[in-house]
Amino acid sequence: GRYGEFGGKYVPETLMYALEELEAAFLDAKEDPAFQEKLTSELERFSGRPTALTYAPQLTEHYGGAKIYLKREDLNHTGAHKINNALAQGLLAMRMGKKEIIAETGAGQHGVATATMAARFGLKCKVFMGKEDIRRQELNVFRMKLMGAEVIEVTSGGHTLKDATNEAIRHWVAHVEDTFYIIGSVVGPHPYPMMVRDFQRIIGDESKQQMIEETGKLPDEVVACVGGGSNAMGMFYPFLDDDVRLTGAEAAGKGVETTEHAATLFKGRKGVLHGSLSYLIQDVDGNITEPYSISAGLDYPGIGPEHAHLRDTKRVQYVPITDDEAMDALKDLAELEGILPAIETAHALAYVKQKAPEMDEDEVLLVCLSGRGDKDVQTIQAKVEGDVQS
Amino acid sequence: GRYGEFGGKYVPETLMYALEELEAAFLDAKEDPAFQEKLTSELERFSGRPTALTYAPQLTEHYGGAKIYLKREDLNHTGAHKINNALAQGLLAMRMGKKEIIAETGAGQHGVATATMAARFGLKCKVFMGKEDIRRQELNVFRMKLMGAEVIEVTSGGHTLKDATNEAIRHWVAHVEDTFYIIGSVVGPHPYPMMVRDFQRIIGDESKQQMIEETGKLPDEVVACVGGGSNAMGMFYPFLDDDVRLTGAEAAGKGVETTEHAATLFKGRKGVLHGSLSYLIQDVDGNITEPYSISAGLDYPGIGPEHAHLRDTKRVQYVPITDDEAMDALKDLAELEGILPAIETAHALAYVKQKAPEMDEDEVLLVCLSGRGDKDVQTIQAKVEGDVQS
Amino acid sequence: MNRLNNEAFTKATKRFVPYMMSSDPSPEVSVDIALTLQEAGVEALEWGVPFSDPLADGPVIQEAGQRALKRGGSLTKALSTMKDARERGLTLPTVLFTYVNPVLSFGFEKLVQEMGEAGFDGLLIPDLPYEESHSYREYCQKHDLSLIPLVAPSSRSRVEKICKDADGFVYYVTSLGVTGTRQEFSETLKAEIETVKSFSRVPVLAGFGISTPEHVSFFQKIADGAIVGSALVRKIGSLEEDLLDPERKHGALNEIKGFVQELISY
Amino acid sequence: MNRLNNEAFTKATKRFVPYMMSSDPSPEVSVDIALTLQEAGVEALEWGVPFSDPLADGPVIQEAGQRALKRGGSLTKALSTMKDARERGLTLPTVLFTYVNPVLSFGFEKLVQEMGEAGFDGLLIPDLPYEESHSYREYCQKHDLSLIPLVAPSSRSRVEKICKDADGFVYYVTSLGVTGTRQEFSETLKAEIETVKSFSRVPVLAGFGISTPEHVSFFQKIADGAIVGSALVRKIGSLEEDLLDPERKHGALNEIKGFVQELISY
Repeated sequence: GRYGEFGGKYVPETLMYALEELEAAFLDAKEDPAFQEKLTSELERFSGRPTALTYAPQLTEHYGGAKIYLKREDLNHTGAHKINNALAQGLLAMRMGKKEIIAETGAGQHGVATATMAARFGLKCKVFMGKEDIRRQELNVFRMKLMGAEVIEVTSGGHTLKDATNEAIRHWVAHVEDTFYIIGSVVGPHPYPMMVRDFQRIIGDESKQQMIEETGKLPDEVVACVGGGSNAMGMFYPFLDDDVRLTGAEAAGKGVETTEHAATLFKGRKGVLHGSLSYLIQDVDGNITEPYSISAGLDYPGIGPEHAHLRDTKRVQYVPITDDEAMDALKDLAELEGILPAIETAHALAYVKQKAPEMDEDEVLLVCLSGRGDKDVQTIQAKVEGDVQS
Repeated sequence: GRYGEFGGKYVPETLMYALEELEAAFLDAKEDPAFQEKLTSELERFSGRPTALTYAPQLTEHYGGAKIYLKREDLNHTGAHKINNALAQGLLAMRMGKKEIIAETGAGQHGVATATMAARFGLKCKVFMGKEDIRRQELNVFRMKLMGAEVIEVTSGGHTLKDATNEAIRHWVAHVEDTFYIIGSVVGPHPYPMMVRDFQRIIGDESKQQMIEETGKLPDEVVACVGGGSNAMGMFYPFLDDDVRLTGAEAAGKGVETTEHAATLFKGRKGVLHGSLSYLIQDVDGNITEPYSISAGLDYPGIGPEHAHLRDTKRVQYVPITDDEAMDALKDLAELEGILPAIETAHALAYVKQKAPEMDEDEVLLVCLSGRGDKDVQTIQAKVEGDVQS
Repeated sequence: MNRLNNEAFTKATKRFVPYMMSSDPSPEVSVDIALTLQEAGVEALEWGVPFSDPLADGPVIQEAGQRALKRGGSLTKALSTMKDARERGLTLPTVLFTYVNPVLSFGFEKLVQEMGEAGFDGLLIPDLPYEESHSYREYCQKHDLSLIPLVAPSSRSRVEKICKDADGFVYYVTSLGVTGTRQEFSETLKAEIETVKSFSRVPVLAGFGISTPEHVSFFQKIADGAIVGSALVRKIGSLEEDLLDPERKHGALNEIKGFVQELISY
Repeated sequence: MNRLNNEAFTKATKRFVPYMMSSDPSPEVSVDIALTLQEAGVEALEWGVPFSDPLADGPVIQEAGQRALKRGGSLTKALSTMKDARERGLTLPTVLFTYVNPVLSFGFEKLVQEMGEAGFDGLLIPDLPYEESHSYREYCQKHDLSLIPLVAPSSRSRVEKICKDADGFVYYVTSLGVTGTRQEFSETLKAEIETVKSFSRVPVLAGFGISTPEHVSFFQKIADGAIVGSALVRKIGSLEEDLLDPERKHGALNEIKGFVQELISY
């Protein structure tokens, strides 16, 4: 359960047996061809995998350097990589005989993916969501309810994702016998970071195969955005032993020199949040502070422990990307390739915008296009029009 | 250019040469392996085809009859089947050396698909849209603009789709030499209905192959919603010579006994609109009347001429489905399978809800899940909450 | 033999044919206007039918159609008002200008019969191109009605076959685009019109975008006549209130007469 | 030898251990409350550290933490106020109750040293389970500090190993869930606590959800004592204004004293 010094299981004793049980069930399922077959079937027949690999000729020409390829997780059912993990954990929950699913959500994407899975498999589903996020993401709340999920308003703390996660954990503590807690990223106590990574590595596995089919070789560099870090971990993991540069883009918000950012690795200190040891944005007393990013999905004060380890061992480089840099890259992709990426994803694209021109034309940059931007149109519009006004 | 008595080319002489040129270019491209290869590549690598075939076990059990399969056009890039046609016509435009693309749009889906294609291929794009629709679909307008399209406000007539189509045709008349008009459905003058059908038949072709792989046989009945009718035509066409029942669901709005509907085949009379002879909703003097449907994509007073022919020859049955029936079926699919369909698509699902229980458990119903419902969440919410209030 | 095939029209040295919308600003007054145009000295008249979706027309004529629809205008009304005009002394060759859908809705054979009764000479359906027109043309010929074809610069190789079957006159679309007024005409226009004339046994009249006396004169020289639509329809629209006021109607009609005489003054 | 291992605690026949939040409603007054609890006759004290994300606690204690944070509460402050309390005569065994992140932020070795200086006897970190606690426990033992473990009904096969290494006391979580008050307890509780006691060399105290004199009496019988947190913290919260008013503070402290004496009156 450790990645170097990071990870672990920092949870109340009440949950420890459940985590042991979960780990055993996961390892058992992983080796079970019937489970894998069912999962593969749902990923292919329900979510539409394998997702496409798209060459971006106009973006490549515009940036003038490395050839840019996009791994299209945005084409998944519900519009992002989140469903890979939700379907897998849902099947695991059924295998363990759990009847009720709980999840936390910030912007609502993991909540929607979980509610989708629960509807598909006929499971009861409760989604914990901060009061403030419920207000900001009214339509996602309605989508979850349409799919039969119960959305539970969280009014503790700052009424956002961190608090929703605390409440979900509390609910799990109180109902640990029959409840399965679906964590949406490579965070939380062991075995979650490992399990979510394994359920997301299909992104990297497919990408490797597709890159070789398309170009005859592995890419020179692979880029992904990092909040909790599940799309990046899923993309990077199969490349860890290859001679491929790996880069994670984290949210620098209004700039790492300000207090309004979510640049956990750039500005955080080691600490424990939501069950594992990693880097955290915290104050001098060890209280967790509210992060900021224009992207609701990167607006998290922690990061998956394996990323912390990959940073410290220098296997992966992590770069901070501001709101403005992300928005510029988002507009480039929309205008030049007809793909509207999620603002989260745009952080990875902003790094590409910096990096591609420095690379040779025969080099290849692969980006994890983790999600589509439909959910963000209002935010983008407010930002674009706000910029015009100011 | 005729389907029985329907179809034809009822356009000003100014456009006739362009239509002849277009037909020749289309027939030539159709036989050109290089064109087909490029199109296939874009469909697969950009839009994510083939789309999945999903078995709906819970919906099947709930309705208690035929096994229900869903052809997942909602998993396409931009969320509906519209992109199949937009990409194909875009490649044809480039092949013909046209530099500017025009399109009309009502709810904005065809506009978004066309703007997407134009961005991807680096073409200039103008989208004509009624003033009223621009107001109602503000976010889709913004999406088109983000992708670099120019959205032209139409203030003639009722300020909606029909008027936007008139304006697009007028613009085409004035700029016929260098402009390619992309029609979004199997309507308009010949060769459009034929061409759009051929570009959408991939839905039915893939479905046939997938059904045989999954079930070893063809489905007993195939269902699709019909506005202009492109998803239905694309789905039905490859099945026309097979022993398979085909059913199109058209929008009955508030009921065919009211004046607020878009049930063109059920209530319309033969006539010419936008260049072809088909059924039309019109008044006693032959003026076209504004149709009504909760679904913006079915809210069209005409229908593709080939559908008119298939109706009159009884090869396809067409059934009217009300707003309320569609909304009920939409909720069923969301709750039981975790798929939020477009309200257009929900009309097909409402027929399934009626029909499946009358069929045997060893029979199979295949539905064209033409688009996803993300775009409709606000409409659905208003409807659900309106119903609660009333 | 309809009036378009009479020598008064076929042998005319100059031809000026105005387009107006029937029932605009009202059924009665549109008849007054038709008679006024005759007084002004025009050679023939296009009698427009209001339609919800006039996609070959620009905004000026579309708005006139909207006004006419509100006043009860329709294909039926266009027939009955022409009958009134004939009774009140209209002797000009007249062409019914309508889209195909109102025709289908009315019934084509019934329309041809009633057009004969109303005293029409020709029929122009802008969205009924050559390929769709064969049976319509035959039926019109049988009933001594000229089905007027359109030819456009973009017609290219299509000009010959269209002109070969033409009757009454050929409507030559001077520039691409819908009806409306514009400043410039294509430079190759003269040669193009020559070509059309070379294929046609009947007069070739130029229309679309003709709005000034200079335009009219120019086209009367290089073609067999000029058709003016939007410029006149806009004038009528601007006089709507006066035309509907019994006190001021006479003055307004005189203004229209003057406007047309100015157009053909060169 | 710390006070939890003194006979006064190890040989007590009944044990009542209240939890309170340091710095709630203010650093100074929380010391007054600690002294008041001593007067009321409790056997030991849990001294809570306010933290932004107390995920093992219910809303009552989370809100107390928010109040304490606003008053300048922190781990540093929890140490200095305990030093004050000792200087003002607090002799009870005391346990610092804090989450792991403030500990890591402060530095664990530094914390153990300063806890010794402040007069603490034990340390309870609810999100530091057995598997993560080995090196922490060894270091505590070396510095005569008891690292208090939790055991829960869901611990199952884990009970034995946890109890084997326990020091000070075992905190038995009476029901699943976070801290807070509730009406019902699991029926199998007695047997479960017997099992835990059979593995433990140190007292087994029951906590979570104990809020009435009847509860306290029940757990003092079937376990080695009872811990009350939320019920007391809620009482303190309800008296916030009085406690912060020098005129009314004495009365409020007396009310707290009476509340605790009532709890242990059975």
